[in-house]
Amino acid sequence: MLHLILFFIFAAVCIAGAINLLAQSHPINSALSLIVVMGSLAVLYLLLGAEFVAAIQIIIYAGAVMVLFIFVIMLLNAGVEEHSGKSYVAWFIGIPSVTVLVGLAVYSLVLYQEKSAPAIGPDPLLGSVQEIAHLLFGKFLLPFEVTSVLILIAIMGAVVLARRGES
Amino acid sequence: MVPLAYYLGLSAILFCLGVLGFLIKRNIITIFICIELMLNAVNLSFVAFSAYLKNLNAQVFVFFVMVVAAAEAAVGLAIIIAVFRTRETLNVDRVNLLKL
Amino acid sequence: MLTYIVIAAIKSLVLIHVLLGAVAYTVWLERKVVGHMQNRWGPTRVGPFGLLQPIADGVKFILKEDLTPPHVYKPLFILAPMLSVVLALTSIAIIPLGNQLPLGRWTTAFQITSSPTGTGDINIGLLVLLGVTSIAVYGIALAGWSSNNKYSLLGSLRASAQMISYELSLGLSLVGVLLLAGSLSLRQIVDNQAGRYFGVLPHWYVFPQMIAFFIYLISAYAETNRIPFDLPEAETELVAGYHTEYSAMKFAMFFMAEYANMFTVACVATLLFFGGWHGPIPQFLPPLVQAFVPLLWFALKVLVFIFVYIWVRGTLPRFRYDQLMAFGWKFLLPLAIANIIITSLIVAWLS
Amino acid sequence: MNSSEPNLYLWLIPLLPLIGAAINGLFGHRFSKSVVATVGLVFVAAAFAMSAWASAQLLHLPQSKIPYIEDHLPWIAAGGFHVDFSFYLDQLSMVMILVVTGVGFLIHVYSVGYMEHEGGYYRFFSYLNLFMFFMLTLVLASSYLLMFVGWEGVGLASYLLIGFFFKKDSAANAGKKAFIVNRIGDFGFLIAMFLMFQKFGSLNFSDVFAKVSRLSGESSAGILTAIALLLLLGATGKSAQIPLYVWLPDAMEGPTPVSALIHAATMVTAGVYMVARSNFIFSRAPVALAVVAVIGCVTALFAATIGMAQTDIKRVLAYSTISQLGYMFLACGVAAYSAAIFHLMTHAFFKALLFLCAGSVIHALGGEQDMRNMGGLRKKIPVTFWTMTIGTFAIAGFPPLAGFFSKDEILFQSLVSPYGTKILWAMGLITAGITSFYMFRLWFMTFFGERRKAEHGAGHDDHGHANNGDHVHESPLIMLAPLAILAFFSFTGGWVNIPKALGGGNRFDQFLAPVLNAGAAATAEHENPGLEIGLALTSVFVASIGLAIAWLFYYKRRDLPGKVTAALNGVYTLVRDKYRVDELYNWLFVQPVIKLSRNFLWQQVDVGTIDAMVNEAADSAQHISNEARRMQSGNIRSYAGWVALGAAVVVAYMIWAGLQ
Repeated sequence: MLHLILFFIFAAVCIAGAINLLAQSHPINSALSLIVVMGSLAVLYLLLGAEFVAAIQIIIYAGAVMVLFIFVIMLLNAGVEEHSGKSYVAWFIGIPSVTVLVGLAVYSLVLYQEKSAPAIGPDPLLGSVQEIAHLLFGKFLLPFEVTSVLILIAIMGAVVLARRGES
Repeated sequence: MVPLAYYLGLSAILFCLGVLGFLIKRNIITIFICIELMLNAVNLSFVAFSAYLKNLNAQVFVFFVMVVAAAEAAVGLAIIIAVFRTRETLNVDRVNLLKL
Repeated sequence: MLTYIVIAAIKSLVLIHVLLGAVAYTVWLERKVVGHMQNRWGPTRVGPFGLLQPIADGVKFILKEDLTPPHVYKPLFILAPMLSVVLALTSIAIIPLGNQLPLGRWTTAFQITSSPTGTGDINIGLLVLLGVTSIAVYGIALAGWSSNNKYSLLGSLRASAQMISYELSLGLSLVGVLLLAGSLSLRQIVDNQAGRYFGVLPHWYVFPQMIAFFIYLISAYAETNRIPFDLPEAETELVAGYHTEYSAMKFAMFFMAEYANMFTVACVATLLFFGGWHGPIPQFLPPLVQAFVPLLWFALKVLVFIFVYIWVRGTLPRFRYDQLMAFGWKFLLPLAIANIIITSLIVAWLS
Repeated sequence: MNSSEPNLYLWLIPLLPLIGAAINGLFGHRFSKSVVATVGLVFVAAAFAMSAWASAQLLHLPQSKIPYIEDHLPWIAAGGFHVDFSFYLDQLSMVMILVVTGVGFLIHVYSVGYMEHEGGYYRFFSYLNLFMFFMLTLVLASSYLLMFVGWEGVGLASYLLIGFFFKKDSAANAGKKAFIVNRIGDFGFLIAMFLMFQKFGSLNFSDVFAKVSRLSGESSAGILTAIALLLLLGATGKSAQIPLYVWLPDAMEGPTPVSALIHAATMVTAGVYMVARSNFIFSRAPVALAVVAVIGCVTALFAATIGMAQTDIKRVLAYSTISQLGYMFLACGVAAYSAAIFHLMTHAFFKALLFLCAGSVIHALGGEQDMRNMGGLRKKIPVTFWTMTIGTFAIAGFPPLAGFFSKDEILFQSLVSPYGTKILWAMGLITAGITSFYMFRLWFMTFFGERRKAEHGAGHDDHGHANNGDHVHESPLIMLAPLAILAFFSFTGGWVNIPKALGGGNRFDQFLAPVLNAGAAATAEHENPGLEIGLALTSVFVASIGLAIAWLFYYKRRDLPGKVTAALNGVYTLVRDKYRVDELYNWLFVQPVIKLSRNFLWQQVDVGTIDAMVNEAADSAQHISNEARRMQSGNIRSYAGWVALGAAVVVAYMIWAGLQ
């Protein structure tokens, strides 16, 4: 019961944050809204028993990636978004498509709901840091190492791109 | 205890909000933020399924998604800075040519 | 369940007050100690030894006019100090201060986030701590940016970059301890430090992890923007850095946040390197009193760290900014990584 | 391959020159001339050594192991069609590889000196080595298809080398002409292969010959004749026989060593080799055999008459080559294959010698090729003179030189063979006389009398020295050594097959008999020494008449030729203009093809149909793109809209599919 209440509270915060993200015209507000969404998602992860993912969500996403966003916003001194011409495709194809997507998602979830499924929550047998470590450094060792290469490449790419020309 | 469908519904809503943001926002940074929102929505599905299937693989995938998101953010923001230097605007509607 | 919530609420209330009081008196302590180091008296006028000075300061902060300059981005200008102080205080929630406290039918721990039975701990305590620390950047970054002032912006950018940079070495320096302890739970780590090496030396991780400890100490100073790493508020260059435009209570909040962070950092050092609350405990006391003795040990160790903080402030000059960055990235980070590698090799070899 | 099996490493023989060609072709422009020459020579010498070693091994193999077949990689395997990279060595191909690598090596050596002052040195040696590779592939191939690869490859090398002085229009045109004329012959070869595959299901020599021997005579005569005639068409193309001989005289535009190697000694004999190789088929198709004999005989006589009236030293030799190849075809046509191969071998020696000597003369005169501007060179270039003399006497058929034995055997066979007739013999004999005449005409005009100056500069500028005419000098040693060696072989080469009638043993015939005896001409069984000696004396006599006439016309009475040609003006002009065959072909084939191509294929088919379709396609693509371009607006949000649409469609489909 407590889980359900907490879920609804943080789901509501999540959606409110996401809607605020869209509603705000200043990018920094959007970024902060996203941080709110991320924080609530971290709580939801905790509700699902994924403590490690929750902590990583905060440290990496909220603490590193979003800081980068905020930095860039500050650096470029991005002002309030200007209203330029409309994109007819975005309005008349994109938005109806998104509506359809939402409809389809709801429809399929309703279908799914009929086949009774168990509720889910934290599982004491799952989600300990050790187990994730075993997976990460055992079964997924190669992908893990590859991600480190990926990050190295991303760092170099970022440096090359953001550096001003030599001359 | 919460039914899986709730999580998935929340995930779908967040994802669609991200797509919607992509469609209606004009600031390139905000659009980028919307991409992050979509990634987060997907992560929520992963974690929910992980709990549902009692399988930790999905959480490892979340980890990878985060790594990719971090790399993408670094490179993407560097690109945004480079674009801003040449165009002096962040409005995607004004950045619609491949050459200056 | 309800009882648990009630007890947690009570504990939080008590702890916040204790912490805020401690913060206030750390300010007094700092002024006093630095004064004596510089051959001055420090505050002496308000109360005996100036002991009432913090209260006087508090009253002053509350009563001062809260000035909001024009052209600031108001929502964030207001949000930033609140964010700082809230995050600084949040960290204390997961820090275990001592053993169990027997309260008749219930047993609870000296820790806000202990399990209902009072024995367990959230098993990712340290990660939560790191997470909260990493978010603390926002307070400073937003404050500087929303002030709409060049000095503030530069100060906040410096502070943010500095915190992000040193957060890496800070986190990595802790990994050595984690490898030895084999747990992320702070309580578990502390319990692992009970006992003695060869019957003499306390079984503290500071001994096997000497390098990690120094990395941690240095990073912690940078993380809390203290001297010798207080460039964000370098008066000669940036006026007062990110809080140039702040006054009255908002300014006080940044101040409180800084000192609360000092406490957090000192607590973590105590827990991870100096055996937490472990110390000689006299066995003849009644159990209720005996339960508080570890708390005293803990407080004592933390106090020592605070003193070292102040001592360093009174001793060292300030770094140049590029030196600071080079030191963090080119020296501390590789050193921390090397420490992890060596430690893990030894751990793997021993097991 | 287990240890008891012999391994002759046949694959090395063609591969070595290919490596040389690759090295020189790819890196030669960075090397000095001496390095280029060394590379070119070393690989050919190695191929020669390998050939000699393999031949020696082959001689020790028991008869049951011959032909020795070396299988390497599978090449084509499509359904029932299998062709491998495999090599085939028997007595016939053994003779061929020895001739090819031996003469080839000597000509390489000669080229080192001859091409000294030319541009594109590395290119020349690369091409020469490439030619060696293809030629050796041709003769070592174990199937008609692999042989065809070599066949086409030597055509390519020939094209490249004829057009070696590609800045000269005539050289480039001659290259193209050789290539195109050969295409017609190749067309016949290809059709023959199709028929063979259709009939026998394989193109491997062993399979085809085995199946041919099992066929009953009457039922399959038709198809065998067809195959044989088509193969013959291919052979006439490569070996410059009527009607496809026209390319060879023009091929003299190439450097002289090329003429010697490709257009005299080796490549042009490929057709003879192919006919001899296919003797199983030809021997079962008497009609085709008769056609071969007639073509050979007519070509021999025809080319010899043209040769009489030519003044360009290399063209005389070119027509002589055609004529001698005609002899070989004549021998094949009377099923005396070993005589053909024998003549092939001796001809390789003396014709290479003659060409190289001609090259030496041209070299000495600084590029002069017109015999009317020569004369009196006997003292100035003695080595060339003496070697040339040996070559001339050899080709004219004087005993005991090589040409005597081989030509004599052909004439003998054309009379006594079951397929032979008196007419063939008579024409062969006349040709022998004419051959003797025009060769001695060349000899006298070049080396005797007084030096005649060119009236109009240095005629053909093939050998474009800066050397202007007067300074006649003997060639360097590196050019003379091959001359000497070839002269030696031209002298002695015939002794391997001295007929029984003259106290020999027909050893060469017997050596080749296992491969070529299917002809059933039973070459050795004729026990008619009297007839043979008589015929030999006749031909020597005829050759002597030719010599005498040449002496009279071009040494003793210099005014006679002019009078004779004046008297026979019409005929002489016709002969000098090579019977106007080129013009005939031009009018008969070339112009109609050009007209058809220009007026119909180009204007109608290409421009009117194909180009129009392509243009229409491009235009419509442009129109569609112009419309579709609007989607590519550069506006990210529009793209996102399309992506969203796509996602919606995919999700909808998946849900729909899940419900099914």
